[in-house]
Amino acid sequence: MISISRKYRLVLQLCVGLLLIALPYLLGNQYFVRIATMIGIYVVLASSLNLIIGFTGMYSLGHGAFYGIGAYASAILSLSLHWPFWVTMPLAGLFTAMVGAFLGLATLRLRQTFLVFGTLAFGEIVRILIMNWNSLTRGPMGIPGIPVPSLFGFSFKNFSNYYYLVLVFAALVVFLIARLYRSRVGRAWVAIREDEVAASTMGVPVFGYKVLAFTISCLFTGLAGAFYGHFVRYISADQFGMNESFLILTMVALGGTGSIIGPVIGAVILMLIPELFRFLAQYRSVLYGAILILVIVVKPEGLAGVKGLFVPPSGTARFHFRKQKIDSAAEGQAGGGAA
Amino acid sequence: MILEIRDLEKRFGGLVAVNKVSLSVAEGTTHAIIGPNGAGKTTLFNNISSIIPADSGQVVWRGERIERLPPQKVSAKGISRTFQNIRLFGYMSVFDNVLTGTHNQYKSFVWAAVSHNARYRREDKEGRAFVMDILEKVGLVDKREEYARNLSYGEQRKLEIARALAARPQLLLLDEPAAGMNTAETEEFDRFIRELRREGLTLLLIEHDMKLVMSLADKITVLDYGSKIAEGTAAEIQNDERVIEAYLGKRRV
Amino acid sequence: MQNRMIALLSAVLVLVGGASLWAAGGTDNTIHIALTAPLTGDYAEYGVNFQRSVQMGIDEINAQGGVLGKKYVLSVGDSRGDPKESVSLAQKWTSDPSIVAEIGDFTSSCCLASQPIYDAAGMVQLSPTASATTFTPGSVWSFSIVGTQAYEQPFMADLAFNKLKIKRMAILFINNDWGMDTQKFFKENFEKIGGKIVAVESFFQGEKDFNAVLTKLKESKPDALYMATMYNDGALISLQRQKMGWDIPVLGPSSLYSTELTKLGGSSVNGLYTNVSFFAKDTDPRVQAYVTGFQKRFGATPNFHAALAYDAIYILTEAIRRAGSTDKQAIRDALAGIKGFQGLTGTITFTPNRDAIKGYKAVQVVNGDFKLLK
Amino acid sequence: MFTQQLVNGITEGSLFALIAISFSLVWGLLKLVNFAMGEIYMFGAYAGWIVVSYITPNLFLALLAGFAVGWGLGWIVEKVAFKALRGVPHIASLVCTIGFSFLFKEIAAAIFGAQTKAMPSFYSSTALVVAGANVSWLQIFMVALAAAMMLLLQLLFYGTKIGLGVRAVALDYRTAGLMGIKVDRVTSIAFSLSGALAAFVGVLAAIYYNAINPYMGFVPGIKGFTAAVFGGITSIPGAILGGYLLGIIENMSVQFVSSGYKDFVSYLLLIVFLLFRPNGILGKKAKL
Repeated sequence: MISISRKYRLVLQLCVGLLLIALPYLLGNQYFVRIATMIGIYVVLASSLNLIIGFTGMYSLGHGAFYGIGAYASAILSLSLHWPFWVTMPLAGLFTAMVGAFLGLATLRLRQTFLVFGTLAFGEIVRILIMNWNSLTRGPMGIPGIPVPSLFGFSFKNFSNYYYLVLVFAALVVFLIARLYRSRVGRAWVAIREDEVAASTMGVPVFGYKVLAFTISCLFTGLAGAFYGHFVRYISADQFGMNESFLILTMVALGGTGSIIGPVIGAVILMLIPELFRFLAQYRSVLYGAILILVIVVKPEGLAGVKGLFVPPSGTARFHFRKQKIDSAAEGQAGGGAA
Repeated sequence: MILEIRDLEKRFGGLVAVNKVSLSVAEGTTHAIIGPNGAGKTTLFNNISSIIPADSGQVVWRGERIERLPPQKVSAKGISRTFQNIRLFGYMSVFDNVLTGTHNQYKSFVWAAVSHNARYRREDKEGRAFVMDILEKVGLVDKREEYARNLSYGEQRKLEIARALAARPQLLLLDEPAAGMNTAETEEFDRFIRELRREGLTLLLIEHDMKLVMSLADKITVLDYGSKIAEGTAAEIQNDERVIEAYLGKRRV
Repeated sequence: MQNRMIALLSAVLVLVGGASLWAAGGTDNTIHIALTAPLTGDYAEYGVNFQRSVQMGIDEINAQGGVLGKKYVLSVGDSRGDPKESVSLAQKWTSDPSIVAEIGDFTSSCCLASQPIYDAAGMVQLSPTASATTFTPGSVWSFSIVGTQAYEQPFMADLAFNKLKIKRMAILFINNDWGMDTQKFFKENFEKIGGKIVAVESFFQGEKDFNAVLTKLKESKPDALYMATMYNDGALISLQRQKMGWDIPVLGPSSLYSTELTKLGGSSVNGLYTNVSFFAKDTDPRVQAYVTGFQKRFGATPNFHAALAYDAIYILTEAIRRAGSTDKQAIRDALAGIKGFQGLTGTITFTPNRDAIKGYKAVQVVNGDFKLLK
Repeated sequence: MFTQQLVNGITEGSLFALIAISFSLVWGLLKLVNFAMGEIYMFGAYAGWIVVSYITPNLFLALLAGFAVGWGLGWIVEKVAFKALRGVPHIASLVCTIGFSFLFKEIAAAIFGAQTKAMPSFYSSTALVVAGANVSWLQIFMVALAAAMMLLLQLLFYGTKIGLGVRAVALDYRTAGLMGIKVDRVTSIAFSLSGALAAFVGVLAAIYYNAINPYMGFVPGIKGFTAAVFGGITSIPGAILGGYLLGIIENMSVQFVSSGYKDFVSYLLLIVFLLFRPNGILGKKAKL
């Protein structure tokens, strides 16, 4: 990595921080503040998916569902038990993490490529459950009137206030993920991504750390869901479908896998494109698809990703399904080689 | 005995890769395993480190059976290894590769990592200093910020050993560490191994370079078609009929 | 690498900030209104009709000199049928000081999602089609002119039980907010007057194969089938029902009323009963003017949803005229006070909850054509 | 009723099975998923629709047109999402196909309009009645066609040079290249073939359901993919079996569980299968 001098980086971070704090005043317009708030939520979603894809080298096509579980859990708790947001939000996160852990325990022993299908099917199952479980989720009717959080009488109803709430949340999550990434835990994850067998002989319990990554990712995703639900105040199953999973995945890929700043950039760009090109009306979606393809073809590693990541030096990454006999046997034993 | 292997057997389908092999490694010695290609040497290593568990037989570490432990537990006992076809963490810096090797020695977990509490700071400082020591020993200090995949072949071999050493092993399994090295590099490697031995490290080594083996090994085990065909000192092995046969083919009588 | 990215990011943000500066404005002789509709995605065909009708109405009004001497300017936003997009648009409209009122969105979930925004900003949210019973009571700024299922379904239940003498009914509904409401109210009312619901099955948006549900419904031996679906799904269901050789009377709500139903369904929809509050064959000259105008301009016959959007722009115009100003509060109050407005979809009077009670006329498909039932 | 549901399931299953083969082909060669498959299916349906409503009401010509369009689209996706991206992370190719899925959908909506369009039916009269279940000529035709397609593919793979190439590449990309097989050409052909197959099914489905619209591809895309995983995505017979099983399970779960939970049942079964038979019912190692 090209390293920037510490001092320079600090100045930069300070500038960006100030800019983000001053943003509602700079933008003035509530519409832009709202977009900025949504970007904050998607920064969390993309960063936590990156924890799975970018750091640990696994796949998840079910993150839209985890997002939905968090949103629904918090909404249902606060509407039926009238608990405040500050209780329901962490509970929603914990619940999502629990579901994630269970799914992880069940599926993470599978070969990685099958994780794609497993998580995809799981996402659909969650959506169908939400649609059919009328007594709990109101099914297709969705849940309206989710209360706006307040703190000691200070209400977050105002968008600028909510923006700051989400800003703190997103900054905290990115900060935590960055700290994890640079710690013993993060190194174990990256080691698993790079070579599971070598990681295990270096003392890393591969399966445990995979489940851990999955659980932490789901925790943040569930929290983001709670923040989202109390922000828009109406949630319905169609907001958390497969397209949502794809959107989050796209943010990670476009921004750059395996870096801290990549998913942040991906979230910002993919949230801004649809807004910037609104004037194109129905042709906007055509453009969206075209831009997506173009960016990926020009910069396959993502805008801020590590070039060539996931590709062994030989450059025949995706075709290395049969190495030496012993090798593949070893991979099979240790729970799968690189996807 | 630091490590004892008793009647270890591993089959892949019809192929018997390891056929009831027994051997014992004395503490502080350098033990070499030689044999023609496909003799089951690497499989034996995989069995010991539990990457591929053996079908039957025992692996005994200081009197304790470890053949059913998962690889990370084996590693935690003090057995570290390298791989024949180098398996580094390519997109990790050299420094982080070695630091990952220290995984078992520290306890910092999620909370410590995010809070940077006293334990984290102590472990982090300690670990980094230790890694610098190792990198100095193998001569990769200047390359510590590079991605492992960008190193030369010889450097990657060194890095792999450095990573294995970071786990503070009592027994180091080296799988063809000198493969692909030129004469000068091999000599340097020879010195390096001797130094490790002086520090009291027990070594189990697979190697094709006979000169190296004969110069380093206290004891040599010869495998052929998965079976142990000979064992002894360098001098004994050099004169063993069956070894010569295995390497050169059956002599006409 | 990282610093370049951060620089890029801040540049983009500054750009967005700058963009907000020119977004303000609006001169004195124009009235800006906004339309939110799904122009792409699953509901695109309804959204496109919204856009056509509203644009048509605006062009007509502007050609006649506009309202209060000012001409309309329409901003159109594509919500893709996605509540998130709809909310984002709501924010866009309410943040624009020149926009005085909004028409849209198509689905109830989109309307419900954006409701808090309009409520907080104080802007009329006039949905032509949102029929969820929870929608309009949610905010004094929310209006709907379609008439909720709470009013329409008793009519259909009465038609089925009393006029057509159907005792045992099977229901097939689309599993979304609208379909759920529709089947619920039909079931309640049909059972209340003595009918029996023998089976209820559903399907998800986007499904094309109804053979399995139809087979199951057939097994319950109903006298008739009630399809709480949109016309395109309704046509598909009818086709597959016909192929199965299941000959049975079919009924459904006004969403089935479209010339597309007969175009897609062919002979399989013959005999189907539904109701209309807008009828393209109506002899009313205003209806005829609209239908021919629409056909000439877009090459298609407007359906119920299109006509509702057309009514929406006219009823909004009426409110602005009565309010005598473009003040948002004044427009809302005037709109809430409208009684007996003569729209293409019938007489519209807002209830205290700001939804509309419509007059319903039963129709039947006879030889590929909708005929009013006597 | 059971037999009727079985007939329904088998008919729907033939559609699933054919799409599943498309996924299987791409997976076998590249270990990748083409998420634009559903949209290629949709374009195939439109191609068939243009033929029967503007050129000549000939079913076979419509199927041929669909096949050709699918071949072309498959070729384009392969060139952009896979060939241009060779040697880069999987996820890039995956996201690229998601981009194509968006693009195709919206282009179709822009060209043809979002309105659902009618497709004339062929051979819809009842052919025979089995134990109270109606079977139409079209249903028989579909199952027969699916069977013929599968047979043809088996012949292609095991009887021709190009088939040998495909199998070799699926087995070991590098070695196949070393053995003189034109890997790029083989991949391109297999990919185009998978697109052609999906579009072909699109025409069949359009005729069976008598309707098309730009968003019709999403559900069959996901179902075909599920079927492929179900039966063993690495094997074509597996994909076929998976398709039919999925069709039958879905129809039976409508009958015996609830229409709201039919997808739930199939996805749950999929997960259970993945846990206990990660390679699907028939899937073993990379075998085509």
